[in-house]
Parts: sequence; C-alpha cells; structure tokens
Amino acid sequence: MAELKMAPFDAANIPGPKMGRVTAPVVLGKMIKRAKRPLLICGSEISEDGMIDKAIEIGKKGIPIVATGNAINRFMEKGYTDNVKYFSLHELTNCMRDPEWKGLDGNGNYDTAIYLGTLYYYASGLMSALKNFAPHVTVLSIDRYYHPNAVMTFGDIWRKPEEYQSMLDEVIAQI
Amino acid sequence: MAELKMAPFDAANIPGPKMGRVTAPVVLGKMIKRAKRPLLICGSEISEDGMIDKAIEIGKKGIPIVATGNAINRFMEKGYTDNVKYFSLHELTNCMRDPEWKGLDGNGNYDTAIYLGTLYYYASGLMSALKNFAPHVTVLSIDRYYHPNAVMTFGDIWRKPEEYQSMLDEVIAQI
Amino acid sequence: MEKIKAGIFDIEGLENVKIEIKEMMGEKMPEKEWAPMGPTPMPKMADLREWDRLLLKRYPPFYAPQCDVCALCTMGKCDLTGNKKGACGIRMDAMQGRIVLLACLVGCSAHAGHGRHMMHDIKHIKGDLDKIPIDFGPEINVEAPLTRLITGIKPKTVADFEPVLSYIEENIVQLADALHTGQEGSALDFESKAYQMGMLDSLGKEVADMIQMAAFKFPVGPDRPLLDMGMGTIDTEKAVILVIGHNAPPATNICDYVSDNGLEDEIDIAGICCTAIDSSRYSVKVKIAAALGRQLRVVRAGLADCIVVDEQCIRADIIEQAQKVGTPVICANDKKMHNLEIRDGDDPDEIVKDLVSGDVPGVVLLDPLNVGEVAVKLAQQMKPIRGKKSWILSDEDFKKYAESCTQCGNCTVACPNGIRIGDGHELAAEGDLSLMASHFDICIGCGKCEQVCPQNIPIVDTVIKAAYMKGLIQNEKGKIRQARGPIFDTEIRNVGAPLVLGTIPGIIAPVGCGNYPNGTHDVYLIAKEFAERGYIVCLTGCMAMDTALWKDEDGKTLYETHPDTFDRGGVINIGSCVSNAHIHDATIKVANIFAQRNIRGNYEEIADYVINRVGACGVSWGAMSQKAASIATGFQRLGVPVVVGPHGVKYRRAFMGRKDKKEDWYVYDARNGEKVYVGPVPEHSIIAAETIEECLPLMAKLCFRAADTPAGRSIKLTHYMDLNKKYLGAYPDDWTMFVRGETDLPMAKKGEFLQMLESDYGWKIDWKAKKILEGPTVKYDPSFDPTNLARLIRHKKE
Amino acid sequence: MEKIKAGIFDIEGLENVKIEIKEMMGEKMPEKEWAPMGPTPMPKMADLREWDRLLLKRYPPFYAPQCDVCALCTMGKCDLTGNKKGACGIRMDAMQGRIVLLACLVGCSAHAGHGRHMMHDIKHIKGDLDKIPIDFGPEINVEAPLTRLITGIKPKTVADFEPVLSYIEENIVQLADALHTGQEGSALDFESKAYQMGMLDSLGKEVADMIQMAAFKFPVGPDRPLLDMGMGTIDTEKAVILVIGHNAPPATNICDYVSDNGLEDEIDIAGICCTAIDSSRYSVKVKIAAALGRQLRVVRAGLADCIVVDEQCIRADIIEQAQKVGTPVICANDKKMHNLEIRDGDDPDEIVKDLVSGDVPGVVLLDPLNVGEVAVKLAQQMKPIRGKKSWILSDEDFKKYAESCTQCGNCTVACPNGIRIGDGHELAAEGDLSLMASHFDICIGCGKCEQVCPQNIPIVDTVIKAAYMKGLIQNEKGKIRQARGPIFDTEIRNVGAPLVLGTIPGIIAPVGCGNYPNGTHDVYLIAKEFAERGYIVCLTGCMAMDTALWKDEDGKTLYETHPDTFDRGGVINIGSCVSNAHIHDATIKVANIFAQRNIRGNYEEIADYVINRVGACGVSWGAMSQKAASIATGFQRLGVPVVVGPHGVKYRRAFMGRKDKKEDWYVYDARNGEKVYVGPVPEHSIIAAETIEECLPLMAKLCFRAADTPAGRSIKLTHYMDLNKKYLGAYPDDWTMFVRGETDLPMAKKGEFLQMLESDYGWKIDWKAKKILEGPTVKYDPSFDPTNLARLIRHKKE
Ligand code: SF4
Ligand code: SF4
Ligand code: SF4
Ligand code: SF4
Ligand code: SF4
Ligand code: SF4
Ligand code: SF4
Ligand code: SF4
Repeated sequence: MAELKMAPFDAANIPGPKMGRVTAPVVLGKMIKRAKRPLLICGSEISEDGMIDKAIEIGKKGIPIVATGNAINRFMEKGYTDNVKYFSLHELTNCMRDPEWKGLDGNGNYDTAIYLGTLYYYASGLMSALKNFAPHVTVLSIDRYYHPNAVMTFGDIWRKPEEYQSMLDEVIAQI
Repeated sequence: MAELKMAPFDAANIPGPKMGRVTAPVVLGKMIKRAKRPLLICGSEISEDGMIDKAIEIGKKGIPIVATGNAINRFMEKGYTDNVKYFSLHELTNCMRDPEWKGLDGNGNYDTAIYLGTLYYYASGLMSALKNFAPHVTVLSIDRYYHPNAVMTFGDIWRKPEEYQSMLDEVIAQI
Repeated sequence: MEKIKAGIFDIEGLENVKIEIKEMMGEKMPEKEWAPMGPTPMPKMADLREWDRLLLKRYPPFYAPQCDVCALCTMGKCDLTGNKKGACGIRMDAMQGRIVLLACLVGCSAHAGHGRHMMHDIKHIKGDLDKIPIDFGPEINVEAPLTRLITGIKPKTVADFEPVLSYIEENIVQLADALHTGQEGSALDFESKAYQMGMLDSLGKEVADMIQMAAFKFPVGPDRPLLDMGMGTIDTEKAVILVIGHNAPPATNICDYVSDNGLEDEIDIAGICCTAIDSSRYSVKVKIAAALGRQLRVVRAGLADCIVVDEQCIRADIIEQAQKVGTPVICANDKKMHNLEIRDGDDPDEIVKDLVSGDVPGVVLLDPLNVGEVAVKLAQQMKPIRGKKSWILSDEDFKKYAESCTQCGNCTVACPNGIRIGDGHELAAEGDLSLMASHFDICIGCGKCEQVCPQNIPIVDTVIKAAYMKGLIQNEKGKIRQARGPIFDTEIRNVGAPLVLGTIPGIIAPVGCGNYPNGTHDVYLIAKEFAERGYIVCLTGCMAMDTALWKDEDGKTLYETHPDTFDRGGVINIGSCVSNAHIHDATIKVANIFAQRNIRGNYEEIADYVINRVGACGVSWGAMSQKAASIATGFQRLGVPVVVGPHGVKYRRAFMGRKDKKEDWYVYDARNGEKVYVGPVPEHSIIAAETIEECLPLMAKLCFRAADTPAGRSIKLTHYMDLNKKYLGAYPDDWTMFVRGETDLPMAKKGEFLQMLESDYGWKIDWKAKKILEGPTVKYDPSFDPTNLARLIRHKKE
Repeated sequence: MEKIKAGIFDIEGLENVKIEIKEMMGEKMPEKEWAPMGPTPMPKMADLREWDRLLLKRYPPFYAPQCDVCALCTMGKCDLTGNKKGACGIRMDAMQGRIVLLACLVGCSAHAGHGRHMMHDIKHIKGDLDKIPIDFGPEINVEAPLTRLITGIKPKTVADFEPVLSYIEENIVQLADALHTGQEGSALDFESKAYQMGMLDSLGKEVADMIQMAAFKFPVGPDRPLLDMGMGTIDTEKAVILVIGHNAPPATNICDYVSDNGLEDEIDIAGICCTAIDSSRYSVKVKIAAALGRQLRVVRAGLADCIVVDEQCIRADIIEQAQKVGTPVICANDKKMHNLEIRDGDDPDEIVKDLVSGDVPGVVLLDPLNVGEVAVKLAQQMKPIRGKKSWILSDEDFKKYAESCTQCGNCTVACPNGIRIGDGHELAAEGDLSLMASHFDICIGCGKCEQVCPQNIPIVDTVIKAAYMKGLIQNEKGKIRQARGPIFDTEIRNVGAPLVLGTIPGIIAPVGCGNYPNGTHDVYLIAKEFAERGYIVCLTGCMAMDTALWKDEDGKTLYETHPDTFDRGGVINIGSCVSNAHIHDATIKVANIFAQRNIRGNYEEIADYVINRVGACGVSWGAMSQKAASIATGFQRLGVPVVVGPHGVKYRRAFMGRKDKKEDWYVYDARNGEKVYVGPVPEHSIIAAETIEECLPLMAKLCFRAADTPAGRSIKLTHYMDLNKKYLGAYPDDWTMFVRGETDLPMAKKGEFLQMLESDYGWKIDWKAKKILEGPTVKYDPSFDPTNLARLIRHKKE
C-alpha cells in the first residue's frame, strides 16, 4: 500500500522527506569509481551472504576499508589485512562529520562512505548523522537492505542472497 | 533525492510506512464507481481551480456530497443543493470511524470517502484518523495534492490547474 | 494557647529563622474555617478519575495521528499504523493519548515553571513573600478560585502559593512518570491524566498571575485605559527596546530604569506576546508591538535597537535573526540561553561595550535587576549605529528578488499555510504588490519558506517590503485596553441571573496563539460578532492582541467601542496567557457567588455545575503551543468547551460528542435521581473548525446548557440559527434537538419556526395556542436540577 | 537559646502540629556544621553550566536523528533535514538536544515520581517519616553522598528527603518548561539542561532507594545470600503470583500476607524487573523470574496465576497478554490503570470473585495494603482453574504453525533485531528446532512479529515452544546474590589506594535494560571478563539479573564464583535501577573518604575529581528506557563514561571525544595552573559499541584517567592491549597515546612493547636502561594534580 518505492528493512524506519534513492548496481559502482576519497565501511554482518569476499575484492581495487564491530576478525580469518583497519563506526562517523578531519591515513576526510555488511539499525542511525550534518560526505549503501538515510542504496534484497551477490559483482565490475 | 515516489504538499508530512498510492484518474474513477456507499467530501478550497463545477458533476451522477468549512456557500452560489449537505469534517470523521454510524441519510456509514477541495493539512490529519482507526472506510483523494494518508490519491498537481481539471474529467467519465 | 494556622512565621529571638507550618498530624489544617473542606483537596491523578470517565464516555477521544510510528525508546522505531502495537505493547490510540499528555506536560510546566521562576524573582526583588498580601481590593473576596477549588487553600499572601506550586510540581512529575515506556496502556487513562495535567495547568496560571499582580501591583478591574498596539506604534525616533516572551520581571526593571532616569523621551519600550501584555499592566508606557504572528517581522523589519527575551514563544533562532538587522539580544531567563555567556557579575558598561562592538551577539543576564540598565544603555548606543541603515529592502533589491523567483513552489510546500508566494512575486515583478501585501496578514512569519528557496530570496523581507509599500506596517496601529485581570465578585453577582436567563447568551473566550489559518481578521470577527450579540467576550494572549489590529468604519477597535466590563457586550482584555485562569475563575465564581456552591476542594461538583449551567465557550483560533493543549484540556475538565482552528487537528486529539447517540445525553435530576435526556448540550468538548464561517455558529451552539431556561435557550437558539444562516447560508439541520417546547423558540420568529417544525420535521403544532403538541425529544421542567454526579442526588427515587 | 537546625519538629502543647525549619533568612541553614557548605547547594539549571560547557567542549554532542521532521506544535510538521530550521526557528541539532532532554525528563520523572510515590506509601504503611532513621549501620557514615553533594543536606530520617524531592520536582518542571516551542535555540544549552536532568535523576534514585531501604529495612552490605533466578525456578506446583515493575511496596504486602498466613508452601512469588530485585531484598522467598527481555515470555508461557503490576517497564498490553493465558491482573499504581475499576474500598473476596469469574480482566488497587490479600486469594483460586490447561503449544499446533509459515519476512522487518523467524519455522517444520530455540535468547520478547504475520502464527508461542522442547525454559535457573545496596565506607577506604594504584584497574558498572542486540550472553561475558581481571563489577537492574542466566563449566554463576564485596574481582548485585545511585555514590565516596574532599554542595569539584581520577566505566548494553537516557546523562555529568549497545544510537545523542585533537585534552595542574596535555582520558563520555568484541576493549580504555599512576596505567594498559588482542585480533592503533614513559608499560611485556614503540612508532629507546628517550606526547609527573577548574588552582604561575 505504501507509496514508498521501497520499504526499509526495519519497517518503521521512515525518517522523513529525504529518503535514499534505490539505485542500480552499475550506477553505484560508477559513483564509487568516481569518488575522490571513498571509504568502504564493513560491519559486523560482513561474513554473511558472501559479503566478506566481495569486500576484499573491493579492497583489492584500492578502496580503503574500515572494519567495524567485530568485522576485523573476519578479514583476518580470510588473511586479508592490506588496507583494512579497525575503527568504531560511531567514532568514525563522529570524525567524518568534521570536514577538517584528517582521515585514517592522515590525508583528509572522505567524500564517499560505502556501507556493506552493517548492523542495520545502527548503521542507519549513523547514516542519518551524516545525512543531516555532513553535507560533504556522500552516503552510499551496497548492503542487503534498503537504507533510507543513504543517498543511493540497493533495495531490500536480503531474502535473495544469490541475486544480491551478483549485484555486488556488478558494482565491483565498475570500480 | 527522496525515494518517495511523490512528495506531499506539506513537505514534512511523511506519516510512516503506509503512504497513499499515486493513482491514475481512471482507476480512481472506477474505485468510486464500484463503491457501495461513496461520499464526496468538498472542503473550503472547493471554489478554486474549477473544482466546484467538477464536484457538481459528480454530485449529479448520484454521489452524495458533504460540504465542509464554508463550502456549502459555494454550492449555493452555484445554485446546486440537490444532494449536498453541510457538515463539519471533524465531526463527520468522528462519526465515520464508528462502523455503526447511520450516515447522513440514515442508511449507514460510508465505505468510501472521496476528498476534493479540502484544506490540505486539516484533511490530511483527518484522513489519518480514518487510515489508523477506520479500516471499514477507503480513503480516496482527487484533490490537487498528493495525500499520503489516503489509500489512493492524485499526485501533487496544484501548479497545473488545466491538467488537474482534465484529470478530474477522467475520473468523472468513469462514474 | 493561640490557634496556629498554616503559613510562614518568625520565631522570637531567632532573627534569621522562619518556620513554615507545613503539615498537621492526623487531621487537615485547622486553617480558619472559611469553608468546609470538600472531598478532593489537592487531588492526585486517580482522585478525579470518575469525573474524567463521565466526560470521556460522552466525549470519547478522537485521534488524528500526525505520525504513524513511535521512536520514544530504543526498542523502536515501531510502526503503529492501523492501531498496531509497538514493542512495548502500546497501541496507536494509547500512543496518541501519551503524546497529548506529553504536550500538556510541556504546556503545564511552562506555566507552573514560569510561576515558580517569578516567585524566586519576586522574592529577590520585593523581599519577604509573606509580606506581600493577596488582596485585589474590596470588589474581590474570592481571590483565587482555582486555588481554593483545587487545593482547598485560601491564600493570604504570596507565600501561601508556595505549597500550591509544590503540589503542582509534585503532580506534574507523577504524570511525567506515566509517560515512560511500559506504563499506561489505555487511551482513556492517558486522557484522564491529561485532564489532570490540564487542571494543574489552570492552577499554575492562576498562581503565576496572582503573584505578579500582587507583587507588581497590577491594576485590577474594568475601565482600564486604552493603550497603543501594533507595529506602527513603535517610535523609531527613539531608541527601541523590544521585549519578547512571557516573564515580566526583567521588563519591569527596564520600565523602572527608564522612569527612574527620566528617559521616557529617549526610549521606546515595545513588547511581543505575553511579556508585552504583562509589562503594560506594570507601565502603560509599554507598547504592545504585536502577538506571535508578527514576531519575526518586527525583528526583521529592524525596528529594535535591543531585544530582550525571556521565556516561551520566542524564536529559537532569535540571535541569528537579530544579527541580520544588527540588533543585540539580552537573554533574561535560564530556559533560553543560546550558548551565550552569563554576565550577571560584570560591569554593565563592559557588557554594553561588548555588545555594541559586535564582539558578541548577545549575553545572558539572569538577575532581572541587571537587565534594565544594560538594555537601556545598549539601545541608546545602538540607535545611532543601527539608524544609519534602512532595514527594509530597497526598491531595486525588491524588484531583483521578485524577478528572480522561478515560481518553483518550494516555499509553498514548506509554508504551514501553503501560501503561494511564487504568485505574489510574479505579480510583484510586474509592479503589482497587492497579492504580496495580502500575504502579510495570512503569513505567520515562520521563515520556513526562505530557507528552502533555491534563489535565496529573503521572502520574509520581500513580504515586509510589499506590506510596507502598501502602508500596512506603518499603519498597523490600534488601541487595546490595558489588561484587567480578574473579574469582580460584584460583576459575577450581576451577570449570574442574565447568564442563566440568557439575556447574556454566553461567555466567549478567545484565547491563545496566533497560528491562524487565514490571518488576524477572523479573530476580530469572532470578538465582534459575539460582542455585538451581547455575549461577554473575554480575551487573553495573542487573540487579545490581534483583535486590536482591526477597526470599524470610524477607525475604532472593538476595545474602543465596547466596555471592558464583565457584562453584556463587554470586550475584555483579561491579560496574558496566564491570565486566562481568570476565565476559569469566572465560571467557578458563578457557581460560588451566584449559586452559593462551596468550592473548597470540590472540583467535581463545580465542574458538573459549569458543564450543565454556565454557557461558556473558548476559542483558540490559532492554537499553536503546548500551552494551548494544556489550557484547552484544563477547560475541558472544568466543563468549558473549546473550538480550535484547523491547525488544531495537529494536536491529534479532539473530544466530540455524538448527537445521534441519544444514550450519551442523559443526566440525573438531582431532586430525585431520575435519568433525564437533555439533548447534546454542550455537543462537543473540543473540536476544530475548518473556517471562520464554521466556527461562529458552532461556538453559539456550544453555549447551550442542560439547565438553560426557556428564555435563555430561546436567545441562544436565535443566535445559533442566525449565525448559521449568516455564515453557512441556511438554518442548521440539528436545531430541533435544542427545542424543548414552544417557549424555547425565539419570540420574533416563533411563527416561522413553528411552521418549519410542522412542515420539515413533522412535529404536531396547536396553531391556535401556538403550542407544540408533539415532537420534542427533550422535556423541560423549570425546577429540573441537572447533574452528572450520583452523589449529588438529594432524594433517590425508589 | 538552643541552636535550631533544619528538620521537622513537634511543638509542645500542639499535638497535631509539626513544624519544619525551612528557610533561614540571610544565611545558609545553621544545620549542625557537618561540613562547610560548598558553592552550589541545590543548583538550578544555570548553576553548573560552566562545568557542562567544559565537558561539552571536550565531548561535543554527536547527533543521529531517528526522524527528520518535528511535529511538536501546530506550526509543523517541519522538515529539519540537513540541519534546517523549523517554523519556530529551531535547527535539527538543537531539536535533537530537545529530544534528549525530553527523554531524560521522562526518565528522571520516573525515578523521582517513583520515589515520591513510595514516600507516600511509606507514610501510609509505616507512619511518621521522621521516626524512620536513615542509618545503614556502623560501616556507613556517608549515608547519602548524592544528597549531600547536590543539596547540601545530610539526612537523618526519611522525612529529611522531602525537601530533596521538592527540589528535584521544582527543577524537573523548570527543565520541562524549557521544552516548550520557542525556547532554547542552542544544542549545547539543551545538553547542559539534559545534564542537569541527569543529575536530578541520580539524586531521585538515591532518595528512592534510601527511603525504601530505611522503611523496609533492606539488608545492606556484602555477603548476601544467593537467591533463585530464572524462569525455571518458578514452582508451578504452587499458586504463582508474578509481580512486575518498579515499586516494591505492594509486593512487600504480598510477602507479608503470605508469611503472616503461613502460606509459603502454597504460594510462589516471582518477580520481573526491579520489583523483583527490591522485593527480594525484603524477602528472600521472592524469586527473580526474569528481567525485561523475558517479560512477555513469562506471561505467555502461562506461568502466573495472578499478575500484579505497578509502574514502569511493564507491557502496555499486559491485560490483553495476560488474558490470553487466563491470568487476571492487579494494577497497583495510578500511573498504569488500563481503564480498569479502582476497587480499594471493596471487600477483597468480592474483588477476587469478580476476577476469578472472568467478569473483569483486572482491577486497580492503589493502596498497597490492599494488594496482598487479594493477590494471594486470587492466585489460590485461579490455580486449579488455570492448571487444567497447558499454556505451551501442543506438538501438533506447533507443527501446524511452523508449516504454515511462508517465509514472507514480515516478522523479520518488524523485529527490532531483524531475527529471521521464517528460517526458524522452516527448519522447525522439518523437525529441527535448534534455530528456533536459539532465537529465544536473542529475542527481546516484544511481540511485534506476531501481529504482522499474515498467517497469524503466534510467534511468541512458537519460540517458547521450541525453547521449551530444548529445555531452555525449565533449565533457566541460576543463582543471583541478593542485592546489597550501598558500598561501605570501609570498603571505599580499602580500595581507594588500589584503585589509584591500578591494582584494581577500575569499576565496571553494567546497568540497565535488556534490549540487547544479541542476547544475554554478552552481559555475562562483560561481567566475567572484567571480574576475572580484577575490576570491581557493580551491576544493577536487568543486567544484574541477566548476568545470572549463564554458568561456568561447574554450573556456577558469576555470583557464586565471585564475592559481592566492593573489592578486586567483586561481582555485586547492587540492586534495582534506583540502586545504581550507589555506584555514583561509590565514586563520590572515593573523593570524600579516600581523598578527603568536602562534598557538601560541591558538585563541580567532585565531578572534576571523578573524571580525572576514578577509573569507572558504565555499560548499558541493552539500554532501552528513557531512564537509561537520564541515568547515563547523570553519569556523564559526574565524569563517568558509559558504553551502550548498538541500539543506543537510537537515543540520538552521544558524547565522543576526538583523540586526534590535541587541544581538547589539556587540564590544569592545580599546583600552579599550568595547562598540561594528558592525552584522551577518558576518551569518550558516551558511545555505542556495535558488538561485544568492540565493547570490551573500549571499556578497558575508558578506565584510563589523567591521574593514573604509572603502576595503575600499566595495569590498565595491560588489559586494554590484551582485550584488543583477544577480541579484535590485534593491539590497538592508539595505545601509544596512553604511554607516558616506560613505567607505564606492563612489566611482563615491557620488551615487546618497547620494541613496538621503536619499530612501529619510531620512538627512541635506550635499550640498556630500558628507558624511553623520545616519543611520548604525554608527560607524567608524580605530583601532578589534574583539574579542569581554574578556581582550584592553588598558586597561579605568573
Ligand atoms: S515506546 Fe513503545 S512504541 Fe515507542 S518506540 Fe518504544 S517500544 Fe516502540
Ligand atoms: S521558493 Fe523561491 S523561487 Fe521558488 S517559488 Fe518560492 S520564492 Fe519563488
Ligand atoms: S514565513 Fe509566512 S510565507 Fe513563509 S513559510 Fe512561514 S507562513 Fe509561509
Ligand atoms: S497566546 Fe500562545 S503564542 Fe501567544 S504568547 Fe500565549 S502561548 Fe505564546
Ligand atoms: S516545535 Fe518548531 S520544529 Fe517542531 S513543529 Fe513546532 S515549529 Fe516545527
Ligand atoms: S510473518 Fe509469519 S509467515 Fe511471514 S515469515 Fe514470519 S512467521 Fe512466517
Ligand atoms: S518478539 Fe522477538 S522475534 Fe518477535 S519481533 Fe520481538 S524480538 Fe523479534
Ligand atoms: S533496567 Fe531498564 S528495563 Fe530493566 S527494569 Fe530497569 S529501567 Fe526497566
């Protein structure tokens, strides 16, 4: 019945007039490619539905990764530690809202935050912080869920893991 | 940016997960035609954008009309009084939420409420009352505005009065 | 030994000690027995619940949710659409009751908090509170009806209100507790709690007004002088201090400083909202610049050289807005400090220097005694600096802005009233300012439009410019009565009979805020229409002020053409928002003085009296604030119906009766306990009207009461019929429900009405005797004694 | 003449009169000078603002809006997205502060309101409040640290807490006033007000617990007996009374009735939430059935023959849920009456009859003394009736439901934890109950899933069934210590030095609600991990209860393996939610007893002491309620950092520090006023952790303090490094920020760490002396005396 084009994963998570656009993987991939300072944020669900492998593929393309919650353990289990760092997502978001923040590498804040494998409600709240207070950061979600607080996001696809994985592949192909 | 298919006339009027479907005039017309006990609710903006004439056309097709606010004066000015009654919309909505209400004609409650020419925020609030507490009433809007609390509604068309009028004609053609 | 009563005392030989008799063990305070104590002194939230349930049965809550989800705890968000339950088990209906209680909490706390704050200020400024008598002259014996009614206390000095405030505070906190996740599950019990909060609100208002009246010696009673009102009355030749808010003490200090230093010719003090009204009770030199709806425009028109804000109903961005026109701000209240420095200890000249230099946009001064000097010196020094610039847009800038408008509509969808600013700009670009200027009064000056304009048009300024060009701002000058506060006991005695007989058809109370759907003219129309019909019109707050913005053909405002006596046709500026307690008080005094009911700790019986007998109806046409929610809810519990404007649906809850449900309209006859059908009177407890045409007849209808005499009913009916015809083009459908017999029919139209009863409604008429033989569903019996309270039945019929 | 002190007195010859010395003119109360009065007794909202601004500078508020619009007045709704302003001028950031203040208001009111309610109950049950001494035995001289600290009052009897409650209530109302539309415009000032509310909350909790401890003679101190805990301990052979909520008096009446009538063998009393904890302090016969997360499951498993609810954290649909399993409900508090009849005046047997017959689903009994008899008789009579039916789903029904599930996902998107119930049903339909049963602990029992299931599967029941089949419910039996309340002065004296020296690395306080992201095991893990490392673990509320649900290999809970002394490795059930005031108290007592600071009316100095010296860290892993918001905010103002679980972001505000901004981490050296960089200690004031692996090292980090001795720092660093390695696979990035010299390095790993410092961070090491030559940004000086307060500087350097 809803005239939302897409309902959020938490049914009640309707933040307001500005809600993320459901975006094709190719377009999201191009957005990431085009970003000057992208950051891939991998959360505590990263080991589900094959996301960790996709994250590593993205990392291998040179996009730095932040592993939040306990995700760093999953990367270490996979033996991938090249450009992955542990950081608390809450703290990271706090830093990102400051345009002057120096970034994890000291080279400045990020212009694009890409979310993958996060805890839904936790990530959604923190995306909201960026949406409302950090106009200098573009929030993209390639998670399994529709994220209304992202600017562009996948639709809800958590019930179709295979389809989701091929969407991620499409994203990666663009980077 | 919003992934709402349609933004409400009051930009901030995003009620929640259940929001009205933007519906083609033909479909709305058919819904009205199919209704067992329809009621056309004309509000205090009925004399704008030629709505009053369309309302009278609908009335002439046998759909009873309630004129709220000061709309009754507009009907009298037009000399149309056949099946139009004054009633307060607030009071009407209070009655309609009771399935046992006898209706304006004593023949029972209405199954379909159609809104036209209403004061936007006022009507929207009262549609919300029906949406949340009167499952026995289907709320349709053929007003100039997108009404998220209706089940089916026109999109926002207030800036294009001609287009809007021909949409109303399409509705009327179905009744 | 001497009888001890409650109060505060000194102890001999202990100079620095005061004692307060606080509590008597085992019995109620043996205060001099001015009246026997009623059943419910200082009621807690469950104590008046049976009364609430009677009301809620007749006027069950109607909810119009503004939002379908809840996010009040971390188990949410919860989708409650369709009356679903949240994770805590609460349903949508109870959630709406919870939000209503929350609004009432904030409103009630604003009044009580303001009262308490003033109590501290008064002690600081005036010294011992028990030395300040509560004595409003020989015409007022029942000095604090709500206090007597609710708490059982008869205050002698300001200090006696301390336990009243403590009672309010304790019970506000109890009710706030009930808002916690996992408490009340019933909408009806939430509403009973909201009623309690509304009642506490009314009491808090009474305390606040009584103590400021007593401490600052506000004049009381009718025949008050006429004062200047309107933006156009501000004298920009002088240095202008603009006071905004609700807490008068800092403003009184400004008045004192000006008069102590003989600066009347140099300084103009103008006020907005309740601080304006209350400080004009202190000094008639204070001009009432505007009510809420003009606030941003007064600021942005650049009229003030110094702004002093205290609390409530002030723009949250006041600093930013004042900065746009170079006006420094003094924040004189801890509730609103805007991250500015508290400068109470500092040298006034240093403070002024920092502000004049623009180093800081404002300061906080929490001691009201520090405000006068700083404000005056600041305004004096700012005037020459600010005066160099005109703050109204130049013709060129205005044209440039109007032309840059793309009619995108962003402003319109942001605007609470959906104003088509784009159309205004389009015409203005062609040189026609009339549409743009006409927006001036409809606009509530919220500023939402301009922040979403993609062309960065300062819309507030373009509207000001258009209005200015049409002379609307300069000519916004009217006369308002100085506020008079409480109604005299003698007045009550005089109107008691006419009110019951209907020669005065009712008390109309336009109160509250300026969020009108269609400008201030509606407000004027309400007051005018009812005053001319002989109702008593008692106004407070924004509606009292805005009524003075319109004039008749002779250029006179209603305050000039009508007396401010509490009598037929009176148009009374009762006072600020807290003063509307006096309207409650008037209805209570009718019961007390006219009908000789004991009011002490006797809330239920008096509310029962009011709802059955006192034809009063409130209207809050632009109800905006949480205070309006608590005020209205307080009226509801006392049995006074209220109409709100269409924005009022956003409060989410209404209490409407169902005239089609006969079973809802029975009351007891107190003589014998018989259940008697009285018809739907008053039909609603609170309802929103969509337009002024709907509002006026509705208000007349809501003045019907079960105990109306035929004379009274016939006059009320006359106005009801007449207002319907006048504003809605026809007699109402339901008028026969109010006809109990031919004597209820208006004399002048008896024939016409009898004819209608026969032909349209099938009643049987004896045309010779001009009597109704058959038809009415309501019976009238002259000695009928209506009550909703079983315990008031005198001789129970077997 | 005799010196008069504050308090309540009788007057000779006036038996029914009591007087209270309330106010002394011209000077502070000449109460027996137990300590000189500090600068801020009974602070109002502006009085501690400078302290707040210090905190807010280091830990500026971070906002994560849950909703981008506001609908708090009729000018709205307003779209605030992107930090836009509403019609009142408020920006999104200030609006978030406003919502935080609102949450704290509700939380604080719940505690203070509960305290006040109990005060009335205690007076009713026990008589004169001034006859009930505040005396917790010889080990406790500083009986009410928060009361002393905040109000300057040293309570002797329960009556002395009345002015404390009045102070709280007055100031809650002042703060509620500030929520009104058009007040505060600054997020920072809203947060300062929220701090004030949080401080009042801590005080209200202390009052509530002190008065119940005094009135009901709760035992105090360590070595408390072990009590039964868990759903499995309920003895359904007996008639079961389930008490839920926070207000113990009605439950104590049940205990009394049972013991007075020797019904211990017939009646089992089980409790949920704080009423459980508090009534088990009154009678060890009360079993603690569960914390919040199990509430709905205990009810729906049909374990209770009678449910008694009081206030807070109880399902709003308790009547409806209890009806499903035929359990009648007694509502024993006016905050939660569910539209039921108040039956206090009625014959208990009549009430029981009406309930047993099912004529009414429940009743209200507001007098706690009426509850015991009705509850017991009701349970006795209901048992045989209800006992005929099993309330757990039959195998067939369970199978039918599991098979009917279409895996549509509706339940999952409604579930706060996104639990894949569909997958559970799918497996269960195939006979594998393990997944379904595993949901039992993750699920918080909110019931949102089942109301959106298009197949109408009673999901709560299917989860219960699966858990039951796996024995999870029957075997949910553990041991919890009886709550011990306050910490002894002697204990403080003993741990003062070890806390500062670091042999006790910190105080860990798991407090609050059960909205865990991943079940109760996390909670157990926190307590276990820190207790085993020698931290003192003080638990309250749901976390205290849920910790007892898990056992070690020997089948022992942490309460069995650890002592409940306030000492290294202690695992202490402090008590219910109001009892967590004792955790504040412990930190204050460290300042007072160990460091000899005067605490009277001296909030700032003590908070400054705590934030610089007392290595305490709270954790509210399942923070759910508005009380958790106010509790945490109270800890914040006192300088105790808190970690919340991921749901905690829904509170919208966090206070995080920025370790990369060196300028934020300077404090004064009180000896000479020098500004000294101390590093980011404690780095955050409140922060949400995403997972338990993130939480544990973070908490260790938040125990660092500016005044750590090298011994203390090295031990704290050991745990920080070790927990990172253990839970996040590596040493943390930022550890060098906490190393001030080689003496800060853990002995055992000194070599390894020095090596890292050299190779990874480029520090210069003198390998012979094993000394750091160059590197640390923080200097350590053994006589360094850190403070944030300029006024505490003793000799200002020129
Ligand atoms: S208060 Fe109740 S409805 Fe609101 S978010 Fe919390 S659980 Fe959901
Ligand atoms: S938003 Fe600006 S450009 Fe658009 S219609 Fe309004 S005034 Fe014109
Ligand atoms: S300032 Fe006036 S025109 Fe602009 S949005 Fe507000 S009400 Fe509408
Ligand atoms: S009437 Fe309303 S808007 Fe006006 S001052 Fe009073 S509360 Fe504020
Ligand atoms: S309180 Fe302010 S932001 Fe909220 S609805 Fe009212 S005007 Fe808009
Ligand atoms: S909502 Fe019902 S049918 Fe759908 S997945 Fe959940 S349990 Fe199965
Ligand atoms: S009851 Fe359990 S499974 Fe169902 S929605 Fe709530 S938390 Fe999720
Ligand atoms: S810890 Fe939280 S959920 Fe548990 S009883 Fe206390 S406030 Fe309620």
